[in-house]
Amino acid sequence: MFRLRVLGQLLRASGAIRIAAVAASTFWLAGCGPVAGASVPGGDSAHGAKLIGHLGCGACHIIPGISQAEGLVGPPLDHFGRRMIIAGLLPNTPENLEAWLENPQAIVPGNAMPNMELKKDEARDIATYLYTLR
Amino acid sequence: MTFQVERVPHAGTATPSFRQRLEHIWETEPGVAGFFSTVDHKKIGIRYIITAFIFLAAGGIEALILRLQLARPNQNLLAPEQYDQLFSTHGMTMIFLYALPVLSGFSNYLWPLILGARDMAFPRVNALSYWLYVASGIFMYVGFFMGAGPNDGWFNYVPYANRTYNPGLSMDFYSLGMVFLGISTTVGAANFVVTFLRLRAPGMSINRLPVMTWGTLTASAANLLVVPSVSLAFFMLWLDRNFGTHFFDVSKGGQPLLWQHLFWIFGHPWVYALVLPAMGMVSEGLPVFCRRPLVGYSAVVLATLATMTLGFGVWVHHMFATGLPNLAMSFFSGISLIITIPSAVTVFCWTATIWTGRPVITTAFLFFASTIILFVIGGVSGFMTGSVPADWQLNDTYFVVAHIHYVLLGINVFPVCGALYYWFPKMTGRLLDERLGQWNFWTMFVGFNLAFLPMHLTGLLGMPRRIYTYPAGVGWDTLNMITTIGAFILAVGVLLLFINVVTSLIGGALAGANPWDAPTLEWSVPSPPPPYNFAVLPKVASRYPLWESRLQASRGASSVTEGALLDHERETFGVTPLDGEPDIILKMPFDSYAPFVLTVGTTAIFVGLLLHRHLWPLAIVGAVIAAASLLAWLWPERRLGQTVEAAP
Amino acid sequence: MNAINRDTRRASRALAPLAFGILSLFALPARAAPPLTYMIGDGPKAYPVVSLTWGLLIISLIVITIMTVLVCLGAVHRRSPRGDLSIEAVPLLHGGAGLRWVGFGVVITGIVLFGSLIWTMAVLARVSNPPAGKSPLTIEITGQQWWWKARYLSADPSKVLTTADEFHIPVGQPVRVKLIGADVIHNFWVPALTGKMQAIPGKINETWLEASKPGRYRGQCTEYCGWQHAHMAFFVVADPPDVFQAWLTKQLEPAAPASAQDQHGQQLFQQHCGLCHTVRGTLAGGTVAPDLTHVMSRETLAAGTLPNTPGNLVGWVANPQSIKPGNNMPDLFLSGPDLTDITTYLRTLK
Amino acid sequence: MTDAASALPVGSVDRRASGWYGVLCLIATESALFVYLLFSYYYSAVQLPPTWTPEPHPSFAYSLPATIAMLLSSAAVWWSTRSLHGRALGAHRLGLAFAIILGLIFFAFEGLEWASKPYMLSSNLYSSLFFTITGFDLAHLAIGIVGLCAVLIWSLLGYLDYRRESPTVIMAAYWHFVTAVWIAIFFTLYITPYFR
Repeated sequence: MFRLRVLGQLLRASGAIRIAAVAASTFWLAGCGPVAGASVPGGDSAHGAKLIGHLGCGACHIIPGISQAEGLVGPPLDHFGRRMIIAGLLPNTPENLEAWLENPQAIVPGNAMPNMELKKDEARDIATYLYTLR
Repeated sequence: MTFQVERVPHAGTATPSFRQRLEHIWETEPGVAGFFSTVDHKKIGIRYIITAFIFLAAGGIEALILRLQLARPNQNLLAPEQYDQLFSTHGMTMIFLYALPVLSGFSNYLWPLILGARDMAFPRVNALSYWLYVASGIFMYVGFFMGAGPNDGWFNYVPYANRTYNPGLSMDFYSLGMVFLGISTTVGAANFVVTFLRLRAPGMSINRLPVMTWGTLTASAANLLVVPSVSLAFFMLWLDRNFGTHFFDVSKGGQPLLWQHLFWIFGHPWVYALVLPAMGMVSEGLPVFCRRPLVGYSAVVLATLATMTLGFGVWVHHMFATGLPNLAMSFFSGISLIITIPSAVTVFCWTATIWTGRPVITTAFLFFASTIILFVIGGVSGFMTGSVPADWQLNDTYFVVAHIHYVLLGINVFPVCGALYYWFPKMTGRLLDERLGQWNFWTMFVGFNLAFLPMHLTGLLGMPRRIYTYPAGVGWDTLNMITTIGAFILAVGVLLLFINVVTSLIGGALAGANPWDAPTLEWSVPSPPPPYNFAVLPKVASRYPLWESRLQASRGASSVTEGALLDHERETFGVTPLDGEPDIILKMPFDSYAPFVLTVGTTAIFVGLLLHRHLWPLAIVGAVIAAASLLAWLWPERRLGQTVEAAP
Repeated sequence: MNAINRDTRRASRALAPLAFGILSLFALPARAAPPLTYMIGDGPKAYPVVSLTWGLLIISLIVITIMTVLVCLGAVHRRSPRGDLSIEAVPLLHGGAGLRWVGFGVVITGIVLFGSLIWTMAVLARVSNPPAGKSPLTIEITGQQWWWKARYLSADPSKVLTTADEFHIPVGQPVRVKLIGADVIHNFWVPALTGKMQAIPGKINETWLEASKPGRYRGQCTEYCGWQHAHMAFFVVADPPDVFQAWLTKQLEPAAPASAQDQHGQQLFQQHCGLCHTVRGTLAGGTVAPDLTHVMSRETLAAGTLPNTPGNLVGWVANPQSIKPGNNMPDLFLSGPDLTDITTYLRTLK
Repeated sequence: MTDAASALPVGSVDRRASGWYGVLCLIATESALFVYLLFSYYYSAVQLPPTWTPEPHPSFAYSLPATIAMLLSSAAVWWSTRSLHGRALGAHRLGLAFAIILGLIFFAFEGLEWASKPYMLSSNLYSSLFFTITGFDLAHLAIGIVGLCAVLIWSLLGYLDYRRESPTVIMAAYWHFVTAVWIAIFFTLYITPYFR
């Protein structure tokens, strides 16, 4: 019934470290956004982050820096800027990424990622944010 | 020694050889044997306090983990089920395993000393109530460590507690554990009531009783009347879960609201039982540091009695949102507001004591005086929730969480800390360090208020109770972070207290019999007191036996050096309840294993009931052990004057 | 009575900006008014309660201030010059006018309490029932683990609407709410409009609410009800009467027939989801989960857990147990194409 | 002690024994328990339609003789206590024996009553309440019978006389309390349904 035993889990070393880590980060009030470094010209990574939150990408993906982005449906997007292939198909270039974001169903029909009906500049902003995840 | 049916008690003063003889009669066997058989109220009292503080630490750690989870919105430190078990266990621990037992510990230790007797009325019952308390506490914590701690809050509403929605052993551990603990509370309460009525120094009439004893008396009397309610409710819940009864099962006519009634009929008086003894300790300690008797002894005593009496009639204010008729709600709302008056009387008496006294600012004074402020804050938030329409909004938000913490920390933990600073020298012979004490107080005071004062606002901004996470951007983020920081500061304060206790035990200044120049009987005996408490039983002629010579108004002539020498085995006086005139020489029991064995039997019963599907014979074995030890316990003993003298 | 009513109303309205100012000062990160505060209210049921709560709060603050000052001042002003532990050196005192001041304090306390009690009773009497003369709309709301179902009752069976988690009401018309607890006890609470009322199994409780201006009011379950008690929010949307009527008419309609490319999605939906969810006009007729006939007209999913966006919709359908652990919707282990078809279909349910 | 040289009794004597005050506390808390049990019954009776009781007119076939046995046993205990005061040890022991036998007769009637019911503990709310309330009463009665037996044995062993009467007095108080509880239960379960 219980997925985790409360204190047993908490007492295990990993749990203790996790609590310590949260305790430490809890008191670190300053925001800790990813390092700025736009690899997509003209993109606004802050706006991209906001869009990611609004669209609910976090329901399927783990995305560092986005609140509640802990989804386990699609691949985690941490270190996205260093990943090699997107959608298991295309090299991870800004052009490919933007195309994918605008219409994933066109690139891999029937895949689980919905068309978000993004505009070009919106896709660019999101891509900009994702590339900050190094 | 031949046994006399009647005797004229000899009066006199204590000589060293007499003291030695008493010591021999009263002392507990050293070592393991003595550990399990002692009935000395002082040893039991200290055990109670230490055990309660261990539970306080456990509950505190649980609270800190909860506060980490809530420090920021949308955190995932705890899964929902973990959070639910932690907050429920935190509540259960603090309310049932810390708050009352710690007060019972102080009362256990202090009552005979402050009343001028050599032990409690039922020393073996005293031992029993302690062992049962420990056993039931361990029982419930075993559940917690098995991942089956309570998970429906301390109030445990049905139907969520029923098997349909709550499979597993969580609720079985909790419901049986509560019945188990209820036995301990009940026998302990009966012991206090009888001790209050009967075991006092000669001359301690009802109007000369130390004010502290009134708090524990009213709490104990209330417990006798309300604990059966919650025990019954939990027993019915256990039957519902395990034997298919339908007390709370809607499909067969059961009534979920019956649970709420039974629970709060108990629950609200219980809250008063958690604070009245602590208020009694403030009434006892604060005047000593103000260098004067308490202003309005009679008023405070009557207020205590009135609070408890009215306290039986306010339980429905926990149920304003259950769709009761307006007339009923108006009535309970009225009583909930009126109950403020006796509390106000007490608060004003304390404040007047400060203003008409000469306060000496010690750590104990700081804790006692801060209690007044914290009580006022906890009291007015209670006043707000007593008003039905306001309660419809305030109830089940963090406003009420803040309220209950102001009540339970403000009028339980803070007075208990004060009491520890005040009576620690009596218990150990050493003073707690004052410098560390001031640090301890200010850390706790600042941490506590930082944690819980903003929490009122969190509540006014609408944060509901018992949610394991909350969304960002609804106005609660900063306040929750402040509360978490405050909680950790408070924890540091409590840690300082523990450090002070340990270091002072080893190297604290020696206290002497009466380091505070206090007026009551416990300060007339050495620190720590000998096993027999009083070599000669003191004679009391006023409320403040040790201050008589210096209070102009007092015409008393108490005597602590000359009095009855009761030394045929263990003896003390029984007195008439009103006048305090001795009417019997009571034979006190010797050390006994019966309470411990009875507890072992009782524990076996409860474990057998818990595992009744697999291990029901264990309950039978436990019942046999319990019955046998009880019969052995009650078997009339010639040494205790319970049988006819065999030969003339 | 009406005059008093109007006065309170005016006072409450005057108080509102002040209250908003104070509250938002403390809730700095929140840009708008904190959505769940009850120190600002709207509607004839909320106004008297808001005033009462503020009144009691102010009395409380005054009492706290006076007593704190008294205690601190007393301790400092009267403190013994010898602050050390040699208490014996400080002479004992006796007597003094303490009791007279106690009596004085008790009398004032009594008067304040009596006043508060009268005020309480007056407010209680005023908010117990919807104002007479207006015909109320009746909604039957069922709390269950962990969402809210609403049935808009009507004498005409074809006008009975079932929906979930977002309830529209007409501005200026009282709404009677009948509360049902389907499994365990829940607590219905819309802080800005009405106080709490428990939804208890085996008992039907009634409360009412009325909004006097359009808005989206957040509500929340406040009785601890299990794992996802934290995620059991709902919204009351107050619309002008004509907008409300339009909404009601639209909601009563069955779902539009699925277009050719959505046929497969609809089929999958009926197959995987239809035993729990209803989409009127299709074979999906389950009643244990929210009615999804017009799901896209709602702004949130899963009882206020997620904003209703395409991403969240897909994420929720694909893996509800990681988003809201323990909730009654199972992970369905759908394939990518099936997931896409189902969610594409759902997005047509406007 | 106020320098009056009056002699005081030593040990457990009559109602000055601590045990007497102890049993009063026990009676207080156990009375409260039965108050809450009966409260649960009346609460359900008020909330539910009159049809909630399976039998609109509960039978007195076993309950009335049981009640009479209970009252007689209380009388026997009273006689036993009184005899001890009057130093009549024989009558004292006889009274205890009568009380024990009458208690067992009550037990037997209650057993028949339980066996005669067409429903079980888990049938419905009423049956749950019925068996729990009477079950609690029987448990108290069983403890009382064991207690009376203990007092009888102590008396036969020569431990008790008119000066050492505390165990008898204390046990008698408990027994009268159990009788009073039964009367309240009898009134609730058997009489009140006729008022509806």
